[in-house]
Amino acid sequence: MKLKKLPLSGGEAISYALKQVDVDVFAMYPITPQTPIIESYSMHVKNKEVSTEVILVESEHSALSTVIGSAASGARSVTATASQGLMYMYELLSVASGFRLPIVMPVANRAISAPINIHCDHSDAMACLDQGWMMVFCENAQEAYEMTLFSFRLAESINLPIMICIDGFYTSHNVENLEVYEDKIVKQFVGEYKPNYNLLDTKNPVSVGSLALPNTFFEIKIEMFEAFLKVKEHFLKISKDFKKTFKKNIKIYEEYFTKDAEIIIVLMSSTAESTKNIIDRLRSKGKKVGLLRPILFRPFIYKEYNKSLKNAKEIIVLDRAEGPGSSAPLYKEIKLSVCDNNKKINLTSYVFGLGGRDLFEKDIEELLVSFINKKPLKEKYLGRKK
Amino acid sequence: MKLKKLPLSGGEAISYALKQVDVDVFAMYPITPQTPIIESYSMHVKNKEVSTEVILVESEHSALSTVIGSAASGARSVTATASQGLMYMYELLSVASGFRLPIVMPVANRAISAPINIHCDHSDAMACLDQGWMMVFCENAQEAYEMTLFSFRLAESINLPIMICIDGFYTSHNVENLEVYEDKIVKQFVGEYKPNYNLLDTKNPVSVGSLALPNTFFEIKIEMFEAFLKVKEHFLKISKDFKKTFKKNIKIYEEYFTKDAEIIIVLMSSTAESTKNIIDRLRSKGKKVGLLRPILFRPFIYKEYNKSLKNAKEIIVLDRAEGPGSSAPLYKEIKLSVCDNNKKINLTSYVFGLGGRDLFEKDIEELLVSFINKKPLKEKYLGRKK
Amino acid sequence: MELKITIYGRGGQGAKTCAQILAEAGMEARKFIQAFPEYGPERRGAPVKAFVRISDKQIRSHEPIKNPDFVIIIDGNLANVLEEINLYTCPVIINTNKKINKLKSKENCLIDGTKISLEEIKINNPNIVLIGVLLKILEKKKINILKYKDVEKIIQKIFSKKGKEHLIKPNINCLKKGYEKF
Amino acid sequence: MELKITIYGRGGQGAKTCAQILAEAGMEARKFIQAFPEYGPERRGAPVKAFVRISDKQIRSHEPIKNPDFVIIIDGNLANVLEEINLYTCPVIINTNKKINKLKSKENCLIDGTKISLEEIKINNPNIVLIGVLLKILEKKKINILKYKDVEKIIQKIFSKKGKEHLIKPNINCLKKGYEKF
Amino acid sequence: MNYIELAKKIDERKAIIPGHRTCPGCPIAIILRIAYASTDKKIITASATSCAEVTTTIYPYTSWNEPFIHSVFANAAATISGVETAYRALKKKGKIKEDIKFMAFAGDGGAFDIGLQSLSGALERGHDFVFICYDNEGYQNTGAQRSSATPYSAQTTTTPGGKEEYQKDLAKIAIAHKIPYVATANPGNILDMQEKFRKAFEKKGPAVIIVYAACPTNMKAPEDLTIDISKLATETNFWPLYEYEDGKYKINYKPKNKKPIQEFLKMQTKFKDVLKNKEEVKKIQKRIDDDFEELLKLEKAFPLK
Amino acid sequence: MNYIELAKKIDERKAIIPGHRTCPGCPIAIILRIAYASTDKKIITASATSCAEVTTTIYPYTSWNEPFIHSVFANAAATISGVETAYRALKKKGKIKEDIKFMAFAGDGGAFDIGLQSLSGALERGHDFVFICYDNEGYQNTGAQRSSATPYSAQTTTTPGGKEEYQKDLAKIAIAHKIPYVATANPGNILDMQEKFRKAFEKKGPAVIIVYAACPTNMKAPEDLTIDISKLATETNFWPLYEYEDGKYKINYKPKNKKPIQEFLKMQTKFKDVLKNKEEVKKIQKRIDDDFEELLKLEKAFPLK
Amino acid sequence: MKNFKERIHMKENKKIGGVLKGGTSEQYKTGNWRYKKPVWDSKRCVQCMVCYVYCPDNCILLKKGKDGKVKRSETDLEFCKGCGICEKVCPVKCIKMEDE
Amino acid sequence: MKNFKERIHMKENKKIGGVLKGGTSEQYKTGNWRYKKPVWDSKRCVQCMVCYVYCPDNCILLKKGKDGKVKRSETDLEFCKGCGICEKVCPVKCIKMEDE
Ligand SMILES: Cc1ncc(C[n+]2csc(CCOP(=O)(O)OP(=O)(O)O)c2C)c(N)n1
Ligand SMILES: Cc1ncc(C[n+]2csc(CCOP(=O)(O)OP(=O)(O)O)c2C)c(N)n1
Ligand code: SF4
Ligand code: SF4
Ligand code: SF4
Ligand code: SF4
Ligand code: SF4
Ligand code: SF4
Ligand SMILES: [Mg+2]
Ligand SMILES: [Mg+2]
Repeated sequence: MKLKKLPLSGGEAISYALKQVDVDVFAMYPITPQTPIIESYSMHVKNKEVSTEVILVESEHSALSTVIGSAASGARSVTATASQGLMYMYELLSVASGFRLPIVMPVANRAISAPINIHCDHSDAMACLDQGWMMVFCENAQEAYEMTLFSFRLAESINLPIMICIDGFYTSHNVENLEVYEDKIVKQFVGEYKPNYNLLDTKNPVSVGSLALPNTFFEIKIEMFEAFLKVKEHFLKISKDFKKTFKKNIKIYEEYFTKDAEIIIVLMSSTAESTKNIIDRLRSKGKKVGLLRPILFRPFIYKEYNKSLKNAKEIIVLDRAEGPGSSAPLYKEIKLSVCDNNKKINLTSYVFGLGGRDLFEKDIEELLVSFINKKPLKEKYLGRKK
Repeated sequence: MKLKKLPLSGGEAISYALKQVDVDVFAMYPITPQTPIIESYSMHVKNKEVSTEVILVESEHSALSTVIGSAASGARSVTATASQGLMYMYELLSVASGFRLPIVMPVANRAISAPINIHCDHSDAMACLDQGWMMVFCENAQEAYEMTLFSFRLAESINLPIMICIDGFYTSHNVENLEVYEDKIVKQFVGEYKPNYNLLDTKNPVSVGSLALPNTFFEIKIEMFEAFLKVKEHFLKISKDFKKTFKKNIKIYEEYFTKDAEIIIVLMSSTAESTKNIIDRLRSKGKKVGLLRPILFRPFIYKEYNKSLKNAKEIIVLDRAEGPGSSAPLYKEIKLSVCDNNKKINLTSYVFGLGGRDLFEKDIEELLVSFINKKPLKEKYLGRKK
Repeated sequence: MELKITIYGRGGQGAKTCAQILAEAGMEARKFIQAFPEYGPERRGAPVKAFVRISDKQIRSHEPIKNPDFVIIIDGNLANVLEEINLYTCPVIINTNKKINKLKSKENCLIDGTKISLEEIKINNPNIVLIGVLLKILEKKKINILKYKDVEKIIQKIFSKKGKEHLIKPNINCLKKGYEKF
Repeated sequence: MELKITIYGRGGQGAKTCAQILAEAGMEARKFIQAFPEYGPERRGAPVKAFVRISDKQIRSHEPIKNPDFVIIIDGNLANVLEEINLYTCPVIINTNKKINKLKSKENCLIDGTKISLEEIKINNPNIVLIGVLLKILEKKKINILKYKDVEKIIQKIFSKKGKEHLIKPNINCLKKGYEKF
Repeated sequence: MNYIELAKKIDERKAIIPGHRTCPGCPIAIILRIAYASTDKKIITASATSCAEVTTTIYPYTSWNEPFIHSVFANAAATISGVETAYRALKKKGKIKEDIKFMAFAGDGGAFDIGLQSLSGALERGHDFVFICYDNEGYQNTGAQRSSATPYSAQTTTTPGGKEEYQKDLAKIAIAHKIPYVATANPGNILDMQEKFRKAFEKKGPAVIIVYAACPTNMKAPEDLTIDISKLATETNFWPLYEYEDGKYKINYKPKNKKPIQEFLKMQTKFKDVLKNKEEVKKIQKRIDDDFEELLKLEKAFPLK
Repeated sequence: MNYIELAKKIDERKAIIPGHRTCPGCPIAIILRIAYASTDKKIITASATSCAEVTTTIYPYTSWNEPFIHSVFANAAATISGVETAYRALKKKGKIKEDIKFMAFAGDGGAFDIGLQSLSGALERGHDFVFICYDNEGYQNTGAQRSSATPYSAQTTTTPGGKEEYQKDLAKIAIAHKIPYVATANPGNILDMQEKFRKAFEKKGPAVIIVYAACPTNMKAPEDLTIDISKLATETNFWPLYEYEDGKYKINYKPKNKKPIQEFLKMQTKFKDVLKNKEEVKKIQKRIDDDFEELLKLEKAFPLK
Repeated sequence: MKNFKERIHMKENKKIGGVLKGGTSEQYKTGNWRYKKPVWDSKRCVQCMVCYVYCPDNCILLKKGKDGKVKRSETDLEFCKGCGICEKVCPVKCIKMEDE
Repeated sequence: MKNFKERIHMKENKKIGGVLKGGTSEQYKTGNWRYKKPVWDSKRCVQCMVCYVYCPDNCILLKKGKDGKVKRSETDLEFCKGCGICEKVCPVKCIKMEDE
């Protein structure tokens, strides 16, 4: 297989993957920092590199609505958004999953209002955890590119929509040297979309979106809930196929020196990638530190996380979102993963980077060192100004 | 203090409380099963029992938007909704809390689409956990009435919006004999609304809803997060005042025979009230069972729950919502409450009643008995048809 | 003592109002009450149910009534198609001028409430007649949780509130006729 | 070896494009690259920044560059008001025809790129001139991570892609003039 | 087309089958059957949440015998945009050969209020579909609350004292979008309505038809009067019948003996209070006359020959 | 009012102060200052997310010297509805004495597209406010994407091949709401614009004004040409100036020597491709002429004396 | 109507996403909603089909006459809700609503 | 302008909800965005105020003349972004944009 190297931002990388898939319908509504995705796709359209029908909708509520309509019509359908856009389409999230439509939706994570802020944090995606979508968080453009290709197979095999999250600006606007695969092989890997039902099949008319009374609703929902139990299996199977085709691993989560680590830091997306530099540095000094990076966040595969965390002494969880009046979302999941262990593990929750506050590598180092020195930082909000 | 007894449904009870407060602005958009609230309030308006200005908006997005506008203008402001309505106004939730506006919003909990279903479950409210709203779940009309009065004081003292959840139909449409307090005393208790800032004060113009760049956003948000840490204290203080005025307790949670209970069932809203009958019955047979009913769900006061649960051997958590690809929301919070204990407590999660599937008292009894007999029911989804 | 009543009707026939009248009368007698409808997206004409509980003690149950003490059926046609009708062994009060099949209960009260209401209030609204019947049966069974006087009072209250004082008399006549029928 | 460059400009002056050209040239040399802007709601005319990393190894860092190896300032007026300017000890390349205060670095290259670009491409777009200067300094310092030929190639590529072949020559002239100036 | 042909069409097509749960006398199913009888092509319909939707698709039964989708309240037009776009995409790729028509169906709430934006967007984008709004003057599905289509002075459960504003004019709003076809219709004049549906489906691009839908439940009127009341709506000029085609207007019916508005109002309990107020009734009559006058002028200025 | 008086008004009021971060040559602040100079009452403004908003309220600085609120993109009209209602509520209760005016301010995206529904709802409810939309023909704040106000054939970052649809006509949509006052305006004719703002604030009930806003950044035009291009918009009839008052129309300016549309298009890079196609330019010219013709007919049929 | 019902093959409903096979509601009878039933006087009927077109519940059954022409036949009382519209719209008043 | 700036009392911004005290942006100078500056020829100026009305950044300063009339005075270069609109709109062309 031939590889090509291209200088693309994370947003453009996703757009490139979508172009290779040549999706049938793409509904677009602009919002920073998702714009690189739709703008570069618009160029693909202009240049006739795709046969996609683009719908330039008047709002995100309509973006997801149109895509639900087109996916229910047997068209491979995509929309992309961020922040307020995701909030504005919120009502449709559980409709898409309720209809069991394999919609692929890249999200360039950004803070949510108020105050308004266009920069990165995970509050937008974290508001959508229970809406029946699969969710992945990618650390860089390369992973976002691969995950986009992968997501079609996954979504279509399990009949669930998927959100592909990348860090706004840090990934969406960051130009990297991306390795892309050959169009032909991508097309082969992704294959044809075979919908479960299809409005356009007028010979077998269906009614989509019925009213289910108390006597029927529960079972329809349970069917969807239980689909999540099968995601891991499908994920691993398709991942094998991916590996065979592209010689690359698509992972549910990434372990970085966790095996013997006494202190494990858990965090996601681009910040996790940066953190690897620190892990290397501390390891080179003989410090037993490691990093765990969840990628698949919905479903959350608790057991696996417990496996990689249970031998640590200290777990430091960094969230780029908060749960006001509760605790931060990643922290919660990690705590739930390990809390059935007999051995006690200390978990500490930190929240960083809301609204694009930079967390520098030296800050992460300082944090880890504070644990190495057994004097964990007291301030929960990393980077807070006093 | 004189009490009056009135036959009112839960929806009408809330409306009655709002009438006594004589809120300044009420934005209404109908959705089953919230309609008893707005329809009965409309009658109060027609009958000139209030001086409220009602806005009959064209959607829930606008309902919460107008109320944000009016609350920022120093008017005591209310809207009510449910289900799709809550989803449709989702974008505004974190704006209301971000602006620190003490908006009071009754929610008649109902399932969310798809499929569409107008009956009770908690999926709507549970989608909003991290949006910076305080949330309470009431078990019956009486509690909803009292909580509504209480909520104005709480919201205005801490500058956070509050959602008052009642079970759709089970409470919203259920007529009870309600005890209501005298108008005058209610007015005294609730007092005048003294806003933090006020658009109508043209002599001291403010700009509400600024753009905060990465250098300022985080701290503004942290201020809001930290307000949640003070809610308990305020709650208890106002509760004391409530007690003094009305001789009634407003509680953060309710314990029912938990002291010496070996098996504790945890659940919320109207089903919890029904469950008390079962606890009584089993207690009369000498079974050490108890019930814990969270009322204040945001903030979630983990420590207190641990206190009342830590001596139990089995905790059974019943959620009227699911976390697809994760676990049910109440279960998560309860697990997080107790998982730092040294002693191991068994927790089991059940999900019931989605889309208004009735859970009969005998089902609850059966469940409890299965634990008493040490053969816990295997099926997670209570009431599921095979 | 807890009294549990299930009312069957069709959308638009006032099963809910009927439940409300009973509950309010219960309140007059200083009882604890509960009245709630079973909802669906059903329209005018579609079968609906409403439930009433009247009790000496606080009512904490929120479940639909499965074993009522009394059943009221506002619509005779409905009675013939209700599947659960033959499960009830409690007294069943039915507005009808025909025979009803499948009744298992031995204490059935069939009454042409429609006719009475047409005579008295000029519209087909037999609810109050049926309540009259219920009151009589309660009396016979020496259940004094609901009183005739209280129902009268509630009727008065409801119609005054709506500004329809002229309907009080005819409705009280309906009540009486139902009451006196058995 | 990792080369870190920070570019200052104003909205509309093409700091981002400048970063992209450098990064792409790095790719030509089979390096790992990264180019990203620092965004705000700033408009045409408002100060903006862009960052470039070019490295032999995979770049995993996603933080803004705090200690660049080189600084490029597209706008001389800006240089005079930038607060951090006096922190840099690395070479600073500035498009200006005036004196710049506060410069701490000893390796400052001031060049009137505006004039050159106006001569060559008829619009005020000094970016390529500044890149030319950078290339020369790199050469002097024996840093071969970026090559003159590669930049030329990228310029060719970019303008062909836009269908503006006629601008290739003038821009390459700009590059050359910048390169030859020091 | 005449009644007999129409009946045959409906019977052949059987697009909306019985067993739905609209109230007795509800006009919704009538309107829908006529719509399906107005083209020979298959129709895919997207519906907004409404009486129409919840009465026809109660799991596991559906009354729709051609492809149907309902997603949420606000998005009928957006949903059909997606379906129609999928159709174009797949047709382009050769995966579909058939010619199919597209319809969005919504109540006044789902068209005048919460669904207006998605409608406007779809019109502007120019999707090839017919949007039918049945206007029953309020949110009937949730118990007769006020919508922006509720007429002035009508009592609803949220305006028990009578609505204070005049109804929004969705036909004019649609016309402002300069789409190929806009019309008002009324099942009271069913052949006119059918002809409009036919035209709408034939036009390339978006068409909007607003249909008067007398809801006996809302009006607290006898169920058998649905059609009589509908006819009165047009005979009083409360619901004038007109069309807008490629920029031109045509009033389809000008009552020779226009009936006074009282005759229409008095059939409906929701107007009982306003009917007691003569001044108010006059005001309503004047507004109706003015509106019709305006229509006449438009027809004169932009006549459709 | 003349320029001198206007300048004095602006200077006295100082409602929009410098230090905002619009691009050089941006017309937004000009429009806003004129709006504030058009009434003596204080104005409370609700803004949609847009260039106007993000350039003027960057924490901790704000350029608004009178009360201002921004909540989200879609809800300027709903937000001001809430503010205005609070005002009425508190006035009724005697807690407020002052007479205050209310304004909603939005870009074309926040008015034509995502904000249309909340605008329409507020108009129908009849709140007493002025809605000003500055139409810069696209989502400029996010980088010049297509909106429904983007003119036919214009290149945007989401229509790099040129927009395929004609722009939505928001003025006509507002007129279809039968509100007291609707107008188009253009800072190119600033005294006319000011007079319209004045009227709008004086009317009881809702008013809508759509203002042409030449965005040099979007047009890739020199910053000093903002006003020249604006003037061309009206001289070519691309942006006719008219008002609708209580049901009547008035065209405020009929160019004696109407300029050909090319003159306007060629100032803007976004039209560079279409300008190469003569047929297309003809088509655009025809549409503009037809639209103006329609306006003339409307004025004739419903003249405002 | 009857033949139509036969035309529908009742395959299993796809459960996924609550999606239904089209055209199945005739399994849900609404005839019992009725208080009054329409009684049709076939002799006076002029076969104008107005009742057919207006019946909300599609209860006017058609059949092919001997002349090949489609004719109104019985009323489908399995579904008729007794609204009385047919009575009102019949131009010759040959339908009468009668108590059940 | 100057006196106006003084008029604003810079109280602490209320932090709650990110709400700002109105009218504070003059603390953020935009003058350094400028490449070119407008140079005003006061002699030729006819005091028509067109430039005042059109300056997007409100940089045309006014002062009260001895006759009590308000007059155009200096240009506020702290904020002037150098857009050149004033040059274009001045009817007598007494403003010229010059390089900084
Ligand atoms: C976002 C949202 N808000 C509210 C509702 C509740 N709702 C469902 S149907 C309906 C009324 C529909 O009114 P209309 O469109 O006029 O149709 P009708 O029921 O009158 O036929 C309402 C308010 C909903 N489903 N979704
Ligand atoms: C729900 C939502 N979707 C998208 C955005 C992103 N967004 C912010 S401003 C804007 C464009 C505004 O366009 P317009 O209203 O025309 O004002 P302009 O920026 O052109 O002045 C967009 C798309 C948002 N803030 N919220
Ligand atoms: S309420 Fe009205 S519109 Fe709705 S189903 Fe009944 S009759 Fe039809
Ligand atoms: S992009 Fe255009 S509208 Fe936005 S601030 Fe700049 S000039 Fe003004
Ligand atoms: S009574 Fe109504 S439902 Fe029955 S046949 Fe006549 S029109 Fe149809
Ligand atoms: S409307 Fe009357 S005459 Fe016409 S077909 Fe029906 S029954 Fe016969
Ligand atoms: S150049 Fe522009 S900003 Fe400067 S004074 Fe003139 S108009 Fe104002
Ligand atoms: S526009 Fe020219 S003449 Fe008029 S005041 Fe300004 S500088 Fe003077
Ligand atoms: Mg309606
Ligand atoms: Mg715009």
